[in-house]
Amino acid sequence: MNKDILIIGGGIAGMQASLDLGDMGLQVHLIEKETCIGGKMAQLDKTFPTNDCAI
Amino acid sequence: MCTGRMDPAVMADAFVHGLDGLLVLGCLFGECHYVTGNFNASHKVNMTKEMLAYAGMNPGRLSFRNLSSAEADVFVKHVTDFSKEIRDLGPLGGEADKFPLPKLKEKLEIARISLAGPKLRWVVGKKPVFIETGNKYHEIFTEHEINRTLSGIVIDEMATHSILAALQKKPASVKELAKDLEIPPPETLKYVLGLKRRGFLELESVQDHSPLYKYVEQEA
Amino acid sequence: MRKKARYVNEDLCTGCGACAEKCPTTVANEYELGLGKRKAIYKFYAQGIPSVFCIDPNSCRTFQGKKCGVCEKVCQAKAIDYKQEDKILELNVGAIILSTGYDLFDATRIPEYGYGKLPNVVNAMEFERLLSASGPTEGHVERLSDIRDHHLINTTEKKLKKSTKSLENYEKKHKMSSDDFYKQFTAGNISDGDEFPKWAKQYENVQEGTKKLEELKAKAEKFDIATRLAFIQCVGSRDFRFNKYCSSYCCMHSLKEAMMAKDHDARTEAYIFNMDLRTVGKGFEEYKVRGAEQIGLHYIRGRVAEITQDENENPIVWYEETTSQTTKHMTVDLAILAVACEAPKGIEKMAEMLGADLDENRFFKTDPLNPLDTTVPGIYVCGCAQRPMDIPESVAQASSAACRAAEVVAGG
Amino acid sequence: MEEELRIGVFVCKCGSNIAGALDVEGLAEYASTLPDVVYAPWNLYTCADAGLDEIKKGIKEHNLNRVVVASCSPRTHEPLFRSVCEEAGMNPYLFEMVNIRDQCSWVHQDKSLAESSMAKARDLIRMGAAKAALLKPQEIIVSGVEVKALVIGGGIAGLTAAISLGNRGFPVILLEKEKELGGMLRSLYKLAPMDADASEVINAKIKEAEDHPNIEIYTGATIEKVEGFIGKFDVTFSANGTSKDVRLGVVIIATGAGNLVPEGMYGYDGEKVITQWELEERFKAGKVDANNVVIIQCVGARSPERQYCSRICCAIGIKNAILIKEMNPEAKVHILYRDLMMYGVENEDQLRKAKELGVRFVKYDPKQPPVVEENKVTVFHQLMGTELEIPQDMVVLSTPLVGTEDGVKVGNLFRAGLDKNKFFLEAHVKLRPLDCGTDGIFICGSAHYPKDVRESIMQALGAASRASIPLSQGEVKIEPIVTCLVDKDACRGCGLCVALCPYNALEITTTDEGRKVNVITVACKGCGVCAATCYRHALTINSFTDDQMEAQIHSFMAA
Repeated sequence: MNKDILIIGGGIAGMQASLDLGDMGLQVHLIEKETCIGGKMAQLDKTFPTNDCAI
Repeated sequence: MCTGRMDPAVMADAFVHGLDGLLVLGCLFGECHYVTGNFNASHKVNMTKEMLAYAGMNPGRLSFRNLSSAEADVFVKHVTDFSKEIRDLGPLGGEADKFPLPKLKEKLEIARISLAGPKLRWVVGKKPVFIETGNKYHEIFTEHEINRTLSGIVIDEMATHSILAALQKKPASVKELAKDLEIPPPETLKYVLGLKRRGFLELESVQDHSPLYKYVEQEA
Repeated sequence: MRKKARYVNEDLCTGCGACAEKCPTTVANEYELGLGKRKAIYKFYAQGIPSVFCIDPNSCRTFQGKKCGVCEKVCQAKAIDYKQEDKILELNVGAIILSTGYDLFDATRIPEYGYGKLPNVVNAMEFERLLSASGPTEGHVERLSDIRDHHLINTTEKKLKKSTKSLENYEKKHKMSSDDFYKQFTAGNISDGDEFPKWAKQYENVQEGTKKLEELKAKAEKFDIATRLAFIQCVGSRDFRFNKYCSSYCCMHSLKEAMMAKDHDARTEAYIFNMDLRTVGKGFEEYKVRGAEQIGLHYIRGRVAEITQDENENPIVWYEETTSQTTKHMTVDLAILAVACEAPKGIEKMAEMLGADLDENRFFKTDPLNPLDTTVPGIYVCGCAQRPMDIPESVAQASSAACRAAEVVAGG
Repeated sequence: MEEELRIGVFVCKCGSNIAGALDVEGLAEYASTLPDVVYAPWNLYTCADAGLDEIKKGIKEHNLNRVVVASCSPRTHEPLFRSVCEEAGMNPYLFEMVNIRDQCSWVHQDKSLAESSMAKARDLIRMGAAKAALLKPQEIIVSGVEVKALVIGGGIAGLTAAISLGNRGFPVILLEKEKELGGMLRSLYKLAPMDADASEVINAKIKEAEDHPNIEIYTGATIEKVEGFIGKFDVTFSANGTSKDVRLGVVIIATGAGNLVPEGMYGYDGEKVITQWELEERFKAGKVDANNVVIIQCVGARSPERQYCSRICCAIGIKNAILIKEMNPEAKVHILYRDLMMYGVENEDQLRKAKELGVRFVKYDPKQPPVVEENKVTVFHQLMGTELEIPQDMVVLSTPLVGTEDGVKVGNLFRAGLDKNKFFLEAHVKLRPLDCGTDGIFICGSAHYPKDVRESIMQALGAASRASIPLSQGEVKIEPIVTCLVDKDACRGCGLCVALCPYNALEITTTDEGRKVNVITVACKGCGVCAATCYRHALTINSFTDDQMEAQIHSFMAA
């Protein structure tokens, strides 16, 4: 069986899933329709409830 | 690395080398990236500040402030404010400080040696432990009590190290030391006898019925 | 799988930005949701990864058959490649994780809120960009109508400069001041030569433009930071006409934006119109209480019925205050719509391709006891592709989906 | 013998990012005049292939043994430059980075101040070179990981996490303090929104875990002692009278939460005024026959003494209101609430269903709380502006989930932090919601914050995923920027550093030379508190020594 994993969407969820799987030593393909990964979170200025910077 | 790494002796060293102002910027309390590092840092900066002020430096030259990494505007504000404060104070050894330059640097060097010494480091290091979990006998101290103790040690250490530094240059009597270092003679005598007991000093000779003391080289 | 051409060689581009600095074509920026501008060669956002530029063939002059090639010339890394083509990649995988995210609810679907018609009604994401120090206003919360007018002043000034220049040319050529010429021309004293009507027209343009500019500038002098803010919750959520579900994160999002705005300018008065302020995460309720007690935000229970505007283009929010059961209205500088989180466009196509079922709300269907598993074995879902959720939940769920996928491909 | 210092300084133009505000060629020339600097070129992009090749070439041709790159942020580029130095045969920790972009050219773009920006850039470069001169080679620290996981808590979260790790082939030890597995779900009746029987759900999970070949289960267990760090936790626990020592690589905390008993609130007596949890038990026993039920939300929550919202109580209250209505459509059910926290998709559906079934909702103001009396509840209806008298023959109080003393105990043993509500703290609220501040420890379920079943399952799988990373790698790699004992003779074993270390990374051991500190490098995060505190100057931090910092300060003042 093929052990590669495909992740569709490079927002915060897609990136976290890829990082976890990559760290487990699995081959991950992450695809994103925009030119950069980051998704909606990259558009946020700060985040609740700690008012931390989003990027 | 964390603001908790700020070593009091290193901070003092910067001023000895002529720095006009030092701003330590740490995470917000309770949000330290290294859990409790910024609390340690603030204890150390406060103590260093007290020591350097006692040595004659304007305490406004050393400051500890907090912000989060997301607060660029706060960072700019702190840095702008602090540089203005330092500009207003002028260069080290000016009117804002108690002594002019060569003397102030000498005093600061003694402060640096005191800060590198075991006594102050031990008490300021123990401060969080004493405040939170208490000493061996589970006596918990208030911050006020610790600070009072620290202030006492600052005075003692400064005097002790001033005496040692003076005697390293040339032997002297208690009277001379008291005059040169502006410490009351009875206090000076107390420090000198204490240092003698611990083997840092020994009698050199007696002149006009006054004993002269000299510094004893310490083995590493 | 189609990998779209960037027309920039990823291995060579260093992300320096010299190309974008020189690119002559300016278009609206999607990242700033149209509030800002970008060039035809661009990076989605400054800290974007990969830190590589790409060319938008729909606006690039070279791709539109015009002469340009500026970026190719300035690029010292020789990364520009106009001939790059889309690539079809084929992948064979053991598991798939869907993290396709969400779209914002299109607020023009609620005409009574005036989004898209009234300039000072924005959605929460647009407001986020207004707040952002890296955004189009460098973090100054300005009314959109003011931004528009500033822009108008700039373009009018530019046009005026151009027209004045051509007037000068005419004056030089005919050795006559434009004022005199126009008087003569309208009096019918000068008529021959087809250049004169053009001159006259240009003169009229300048007169008109100058007047307009003065008006605009007088108006702009009164512009200030938008300090009266109305946050309208549940726009497209908890609404039977659109999405009956609750989008989960918008209450906190608005609270945060209100707090940030107040932080930027202490004069800010923020009113949050809500049905329930749902603050269910760790530290959220505390945040809400802090917002009211320390920051001074105003929470008003009531659904907004309509938004109109006054003669200064300030939005007027009409609402029923349910606690006092009266209809009230309030004039603000900006109205911010907390729009619903919706399944993205094209999700049906993807679901069909994968054979996975969607639920009635067009999110991927899951079983509450197996919350990561879609209806197809080996395909997992996380983040807002499953249902609306906030960032920590998305991150946690991403790890969970990773776990399910790993169980399949790397299980014992 | 000390080898001769040969420092190379590479100054980057970063296109126009740096060169736009600073005279990079001038900076490179300046760098070449600094002590021990033998080679100082500039690059258009030091991070591009051409620039990297130049570093490698420079190291070889000029015999460089220290490299300084003056460019952008070490956050993004230090690893790249380090690896290039390593490829060229140099120890990667003899590399130093100076940030003249973010810290200089970007923030000082004002052309009229160009000379002072240049002075600052020169200061930064000079300080970097001064530090580089004192750098010492370091080696990456690798520590083994015991491929075995510990899951603490046998509720739905703990069971799910254990099964998932077991499915991946990792051996798991599952500890439960009660005699039986199942946790809170054992006392629940039905689960919303899927209308599933809670016992069936949990029993299926219990069976799956019990039958799993990779899972060892101990009930009636208490943890007695914990030592060690990620990869090698040595845990002593007792279960049913016998004590056991085990070594584990990772730990998942799923200790759950407790129910608040609302003593003294709204006439709570456990008979006529009961909690939701007691109602669940009555459901299970088939003993609910009230006709006028009043449910009060936020009892003991969102109040000054317990400020947080317990997240799930609104959903529980409404679920139980629906159950009562379905069993007895004639029953009158009132829910007195403050805000209906029915977030998400299914919850909102449930709320609608409750309204359709005729459950009445009354919004009350916490300043005028409802008053429970014999056979009636009086409440001021905030939306209608009138006082209501609602007849009752049963009052159900929705109380929050609360952190437990058991959780605090486990937290203390593992040095995992808890917040003031006794819920476990995550390492980062947004980005690491499942990790504890201490490496190798993960959290899931209501131990972290009140959660419903679906959320607990989801988080448990996530924690299992995070925990499986060190297990599948088999080792943890650590940057050598850690505390090190530089002067063993100076150390008196006083233990002050041990008391202050937030990561349990220091311990006092008895050696032939007496009590001495021992650094557990795997656990050290390199904050440096110990080094700044040690009154004997026996400890320091690799790559941030007092000497190096003082050299930078002296070099700064030398201008």
